[in-house]
Amino acid sequence: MPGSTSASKAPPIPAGLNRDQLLEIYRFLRLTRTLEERLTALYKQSKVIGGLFRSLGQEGESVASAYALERGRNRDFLSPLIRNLGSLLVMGGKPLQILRQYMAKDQSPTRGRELNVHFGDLEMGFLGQISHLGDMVPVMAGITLTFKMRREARVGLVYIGDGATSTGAFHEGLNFAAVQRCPLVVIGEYNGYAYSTTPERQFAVKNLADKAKGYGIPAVTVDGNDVLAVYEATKYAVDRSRMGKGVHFVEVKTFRMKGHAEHDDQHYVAKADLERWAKQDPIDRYRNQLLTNGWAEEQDLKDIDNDVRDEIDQATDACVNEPLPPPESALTGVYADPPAAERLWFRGMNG
Amino acid sequence: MPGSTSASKAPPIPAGLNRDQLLEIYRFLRLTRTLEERLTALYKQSKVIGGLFRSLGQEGESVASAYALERGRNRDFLSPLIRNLGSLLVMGGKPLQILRQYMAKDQSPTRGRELNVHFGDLEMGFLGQISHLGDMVPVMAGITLTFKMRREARVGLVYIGDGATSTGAFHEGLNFAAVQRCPLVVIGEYNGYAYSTTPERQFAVKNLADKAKGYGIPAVTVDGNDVLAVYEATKYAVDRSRMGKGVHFVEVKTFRMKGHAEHDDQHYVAKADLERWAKQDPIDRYRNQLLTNGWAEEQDLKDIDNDVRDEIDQATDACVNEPLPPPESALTGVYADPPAAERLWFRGMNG
Amino acid sequence: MAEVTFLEGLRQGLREEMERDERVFILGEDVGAYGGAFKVTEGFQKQFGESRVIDTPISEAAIVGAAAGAAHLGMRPVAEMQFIDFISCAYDMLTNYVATARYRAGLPTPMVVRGPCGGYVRGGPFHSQNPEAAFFHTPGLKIVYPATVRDAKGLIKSAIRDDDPVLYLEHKWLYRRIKAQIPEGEEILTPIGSARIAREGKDLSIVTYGATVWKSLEAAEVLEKEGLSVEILDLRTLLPLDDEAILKTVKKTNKVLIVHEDTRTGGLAGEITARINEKAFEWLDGPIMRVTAHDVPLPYAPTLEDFVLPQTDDIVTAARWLAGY
Amino acid sequence: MAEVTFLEGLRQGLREEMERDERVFILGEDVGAYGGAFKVTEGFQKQFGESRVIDTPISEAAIVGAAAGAAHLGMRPVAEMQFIDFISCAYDMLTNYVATARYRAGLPTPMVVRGPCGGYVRGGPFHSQNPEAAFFHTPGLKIVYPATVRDAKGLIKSAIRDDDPVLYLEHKWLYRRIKAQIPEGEEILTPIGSARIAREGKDLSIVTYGATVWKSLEAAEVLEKEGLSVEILDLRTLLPLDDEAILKTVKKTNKVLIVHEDTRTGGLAGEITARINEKAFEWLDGPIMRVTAHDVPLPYAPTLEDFVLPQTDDIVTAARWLAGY
Ligand SMILES: Cc1ncc(C[n+]2csc(CCOP(=O)(O)OP(=O)(O)O)c2C)c(N)n1
Ligand SMILES: Cc1ncc(C[n+]2csc(CCOP(=O)(O)OP(=O)(O)O)c2C)c(N)n1
Ligand SMILES: [Mg+2]
Ligand SMILES: [Mg+2]
Repeated sequence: MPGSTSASKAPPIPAGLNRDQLLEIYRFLRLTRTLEERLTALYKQSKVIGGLFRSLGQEGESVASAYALERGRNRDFLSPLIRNLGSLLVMGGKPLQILRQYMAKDQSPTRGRELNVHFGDLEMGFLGQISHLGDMVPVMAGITLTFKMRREARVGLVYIGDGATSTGAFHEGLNFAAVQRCPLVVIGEYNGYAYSTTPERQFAVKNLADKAKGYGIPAVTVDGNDVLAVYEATKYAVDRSRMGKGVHFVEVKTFRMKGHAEHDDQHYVAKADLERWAKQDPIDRYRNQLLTNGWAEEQDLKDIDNDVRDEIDQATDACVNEPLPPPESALTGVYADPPAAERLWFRGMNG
Repeated sequence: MPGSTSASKAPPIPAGLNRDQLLEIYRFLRLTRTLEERLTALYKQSKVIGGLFRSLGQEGESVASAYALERGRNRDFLSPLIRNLGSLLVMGGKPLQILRQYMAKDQSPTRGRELNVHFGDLEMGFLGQISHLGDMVPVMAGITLTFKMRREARVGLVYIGDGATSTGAFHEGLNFAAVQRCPLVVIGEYNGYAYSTTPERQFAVKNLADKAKGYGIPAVTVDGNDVLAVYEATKYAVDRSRMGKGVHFVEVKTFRMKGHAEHDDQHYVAKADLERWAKQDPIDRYRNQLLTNGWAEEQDLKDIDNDVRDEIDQATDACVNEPLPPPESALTGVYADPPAAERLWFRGMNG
Repeated sequence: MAEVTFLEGLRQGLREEMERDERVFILGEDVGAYGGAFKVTEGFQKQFGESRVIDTPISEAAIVGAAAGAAHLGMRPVAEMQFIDFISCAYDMLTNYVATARYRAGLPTPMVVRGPCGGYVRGGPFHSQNPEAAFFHTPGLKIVYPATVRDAKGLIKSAIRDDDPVLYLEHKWLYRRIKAQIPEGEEILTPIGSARIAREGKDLSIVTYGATVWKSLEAAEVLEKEGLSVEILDLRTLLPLDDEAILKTVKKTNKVLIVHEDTRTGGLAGEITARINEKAFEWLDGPIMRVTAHDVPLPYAPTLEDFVLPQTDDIVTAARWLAGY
Repeated sequence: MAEVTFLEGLRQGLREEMERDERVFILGEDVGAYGGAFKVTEGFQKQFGESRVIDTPISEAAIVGAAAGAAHLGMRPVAEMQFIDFISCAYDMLTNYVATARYRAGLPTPMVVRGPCGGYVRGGPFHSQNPEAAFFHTPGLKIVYPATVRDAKGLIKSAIRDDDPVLYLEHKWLYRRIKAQIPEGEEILTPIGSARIAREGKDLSIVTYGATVWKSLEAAEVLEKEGLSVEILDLRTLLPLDDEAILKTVKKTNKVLIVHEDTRTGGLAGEITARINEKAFEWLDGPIMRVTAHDVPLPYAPTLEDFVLPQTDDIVTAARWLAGY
């Protein structure tokens, strides 16, 4: 069949990947973008509760970096940020879960308690962030310290935005992990903005990779919109950490193509920058790469696009009309014991 | 007279210093050490309240770095740490103040409210630290930001221990100052220990200067027990900052010759290290330098030693029997308004 | 005389103080080019320049610490927390360094830390917090929490002029919901440390602050129709508390309901109860009761948030019960 | 059966749990080679190895955050703050990340944060703090505060076995001052959430915890001679409070004095007063009164510290007054 024949004529696939993996990566990229487009539609219909954060233009680095991990029950582990929806999907997060989170459904992983991608699955190996930037770095230091203490050949990966590298938590956590030689890979996302703040107002170095020098860990900077480059760099770092060589820093240069959140019209971003980076869209670039190298046929990708759309249609239909959590459920699970918080005296008195 | 003749035969004095300044530096060195020896004696007589922290072996870097600043009312500004007694004396702090602080006298600068060197004088240009390590870096960033906002040609200097560079406050403050290009000089004190913790357990870089790379600021490492080298390096940094070139980091390699505090027998420190560093005593080295280069006569230094002893004898006699603060004074000055905190109901009721 | 929002009142106060006193400057995340996440300082950087409206790195401890350093030298910094929830990252700097500076070393530290707080907006656990209880326990700090447009303006101006550090809490649910006319030319300076009678009444007193002042007013309307006359005290300043005003209303109505949006355990209602109990025990015709949030982190789903937070109906129910005691 | 100090009781509890359960490990500044600033973990690194007794950088936020990560994976970390005063640097990590983890994301976070707290030792403002009030306001966290040798041991063991994060506060004034015999072989597990009657009495109740339990006992001796019978409740656990035990003693004596070393405003006495007031208003024969520290940062000079902190005489005075009410 055409796929294989063309593949035979094709140049070898880099980074030890095979054709199925290339297509799987494409699927995650498409899934991420299509899901976010669906969320945007739901947001406009005010079905999304609270804000909506897009990763447009950053799907490549998210998916590719996560794809470098060993996935499955009790394997590698990562902590995604608000713009790492793709990473979360790669680790086994489901569109249905994301849709439910954004709509605060009772069936959502956090039962309507937390927002968007702020949820995790210890077995599948991802941990939801809290809003306080930088805090996940110390926590992931502890996760990976545990891998080391237990002599498990597992690796942790944590993301940090260009802006969040200014937090004390980032510094303390990264230094702690570096001293303990934890099997931790840090993905520094240089996307040009922290809300409205540019890197020049955030730090006095040119690259996030420069910051790694202060922690005695190796660092590399890659084109964050080049899917295979990000995969390759992260894979190298992951393998190295798994071998017991400690923390590794990977900087991805990319660009935030939307505002900080949907409410933000990013008037402070230069049109020219947006246009220049639009030409660097990671999914378009990857798609062309697959086709021009003959690693995939137009039809293969079309099929995936359609699959993905169907999956997200089904997921949306499945949950859009689901109920919100019952009010009283708010009282459970603050502690293992007692199982529920006190219902206050003025409630359910017949006023 | 002999002084001048010998000086005429002598090699030129480095770093643009003159003979009087060399002797003044010597005086501060001797003053620091003699004062600490006096404090140790008072500590043994349990006249000192609370702990006693020595800077033995670090008097050189403290005095020399502070000496690189412009001193006097509303000139340069520094924030000393517990082991920067020498810096504090250089900026105009008085032995009498220190003795009173350590003995919690009513006449002490903090009226018995705070310990040891935890006091300041905004006009003379020094600011007392609080115990929480790293916190003075953001505060000094604000002090120097103010110099810049007001277009005053003033420089700030802040000390940070090797251990304290691990704090989030250090990171946030230094990064903030670097981005704002504040006229701030940071003296990183690599003295081999943070309490009992060695640099290897504190960070994964070899030199504190390596950390500066992550902030986009220049850094230099000098022999912290070479008084003139520390002076020269700091002077260069101070001049540069004064010219509007932003933050500069100076690492001084030295060694903590006593325990963390007097209670600590430093059993965890290798004898060999102590012996090796004893030979590098900054005051002995400086003394020899002055004499062998003919920049000073034995007698000049003896006279200073005696002056200093007298000064400290007098200061001790002046305050050792002073009263502690009156109890009720504890209630004043929490706010500008109200002037005093409430005296609680159970006090002064005739029980 | 135009109607302005709570947010505009705050903005006017900030602008007037910056125009009046060049020592006043603003620092925080995205306060300059963007004008702040809620646009409180919109246009300020244009008007006052980059050196007086400073976009900082994401470093709450450094923002507060740098403000303190500037304040020592006579500046009047106003530090913005993008959401007040992030003030927790500056907890050490504020409680240990800033609040104690005058007491331990005679250091004047006139500065303001302000930011959007509070729930009822589907913000979830980290964009809805009420941090007053965590800082209420800090001698050396002052805390103000306006509920009206006039006080939003009057308290920010007084906070900036105060010689000590002030934590200014602004409830984001009030930002655009509350509107009022405030006279153009008038210099509004709400005194720090003085509460305000938000509604006169004689049967029962509600002591509250912030968003729940409005919910209490709604409840009072309902109760009025039932013939119950409720007095509402809007504290405005939380630290120091206006004991005099609290005791006055207690001695007037002899029944007290304390209402706050914050969780119950460790919330301010405890301290207020203790003070009333100590100083007006004999005046009480019933127990001092509390209407507060339930003791859980604030969840995100509307059904959950509405259940956890105190609502107007809860105040009505509680007031009826206490009136009937 | 040998007499051991409070500190040794704590040490025994830690050691027993580490011997019993290999998931338990210790991390903190100077806890290993040095054995901790107060030598609580002396010899532990030798016995358990470097990977279970970890000397960390000076990074309280990272210490607490790393402990949380390990706890999620089933470890049982015990994090030491060299002095509890420095926990303020981990305030965000503890209150926002650790305490909410189970509620927001179902993450088990069984960990202990412990450290020396309290005054009466000339430590000055930053080596004498009582941080309970700042964390008392945090659903998801538990706080224990032993006063006896037995509870020092029993509560650290229970804290380590608890499935939720526990803040364990150890008063340094008790470390070597308090001694008692504790049976060698016995497995001591003081239940979290239950208070202890430290002394039986009938005329008046003192509700307290920590160092002031001992000062209250001294006061009770004095008052006994005057014919006043004082009951003393040692709370032991501050979060959650043992309401039942508190109400029981209130209903027994009908007069309550709450004593704590912490400052008055925002201290725990407020919450305790509110709960008694709500649930036992009719049982009170007098106002609930507080004996606490004055509302100032804790100064260093002995004359000042002694004035600011509550002393035995103050408790005697206050109790006499209340008894005569
Ligand atoms: C400690 C803290 N301070 C402030 C904020 C508010 N905030 C949320 S996102 C954001 C910008 C983050 O920028 P960056 O780290 O570059 O991530 P990006 O949005 O670019 O992916 C800010 C300031 C926060 N979440 N946490
Ligand atoms: C935030 C914080 N954590 C812990 C401590 C306790 N402590 C006091 S001094 C010290 C060691 C400091 O080492 P270093 O910074 O190298 O300074 P040095 O004592 O060597 O001069 C520690 C851990 C503190 N003061 N502040
Ligand atoms: Mg960014
Ligand atoms: Mg050191």
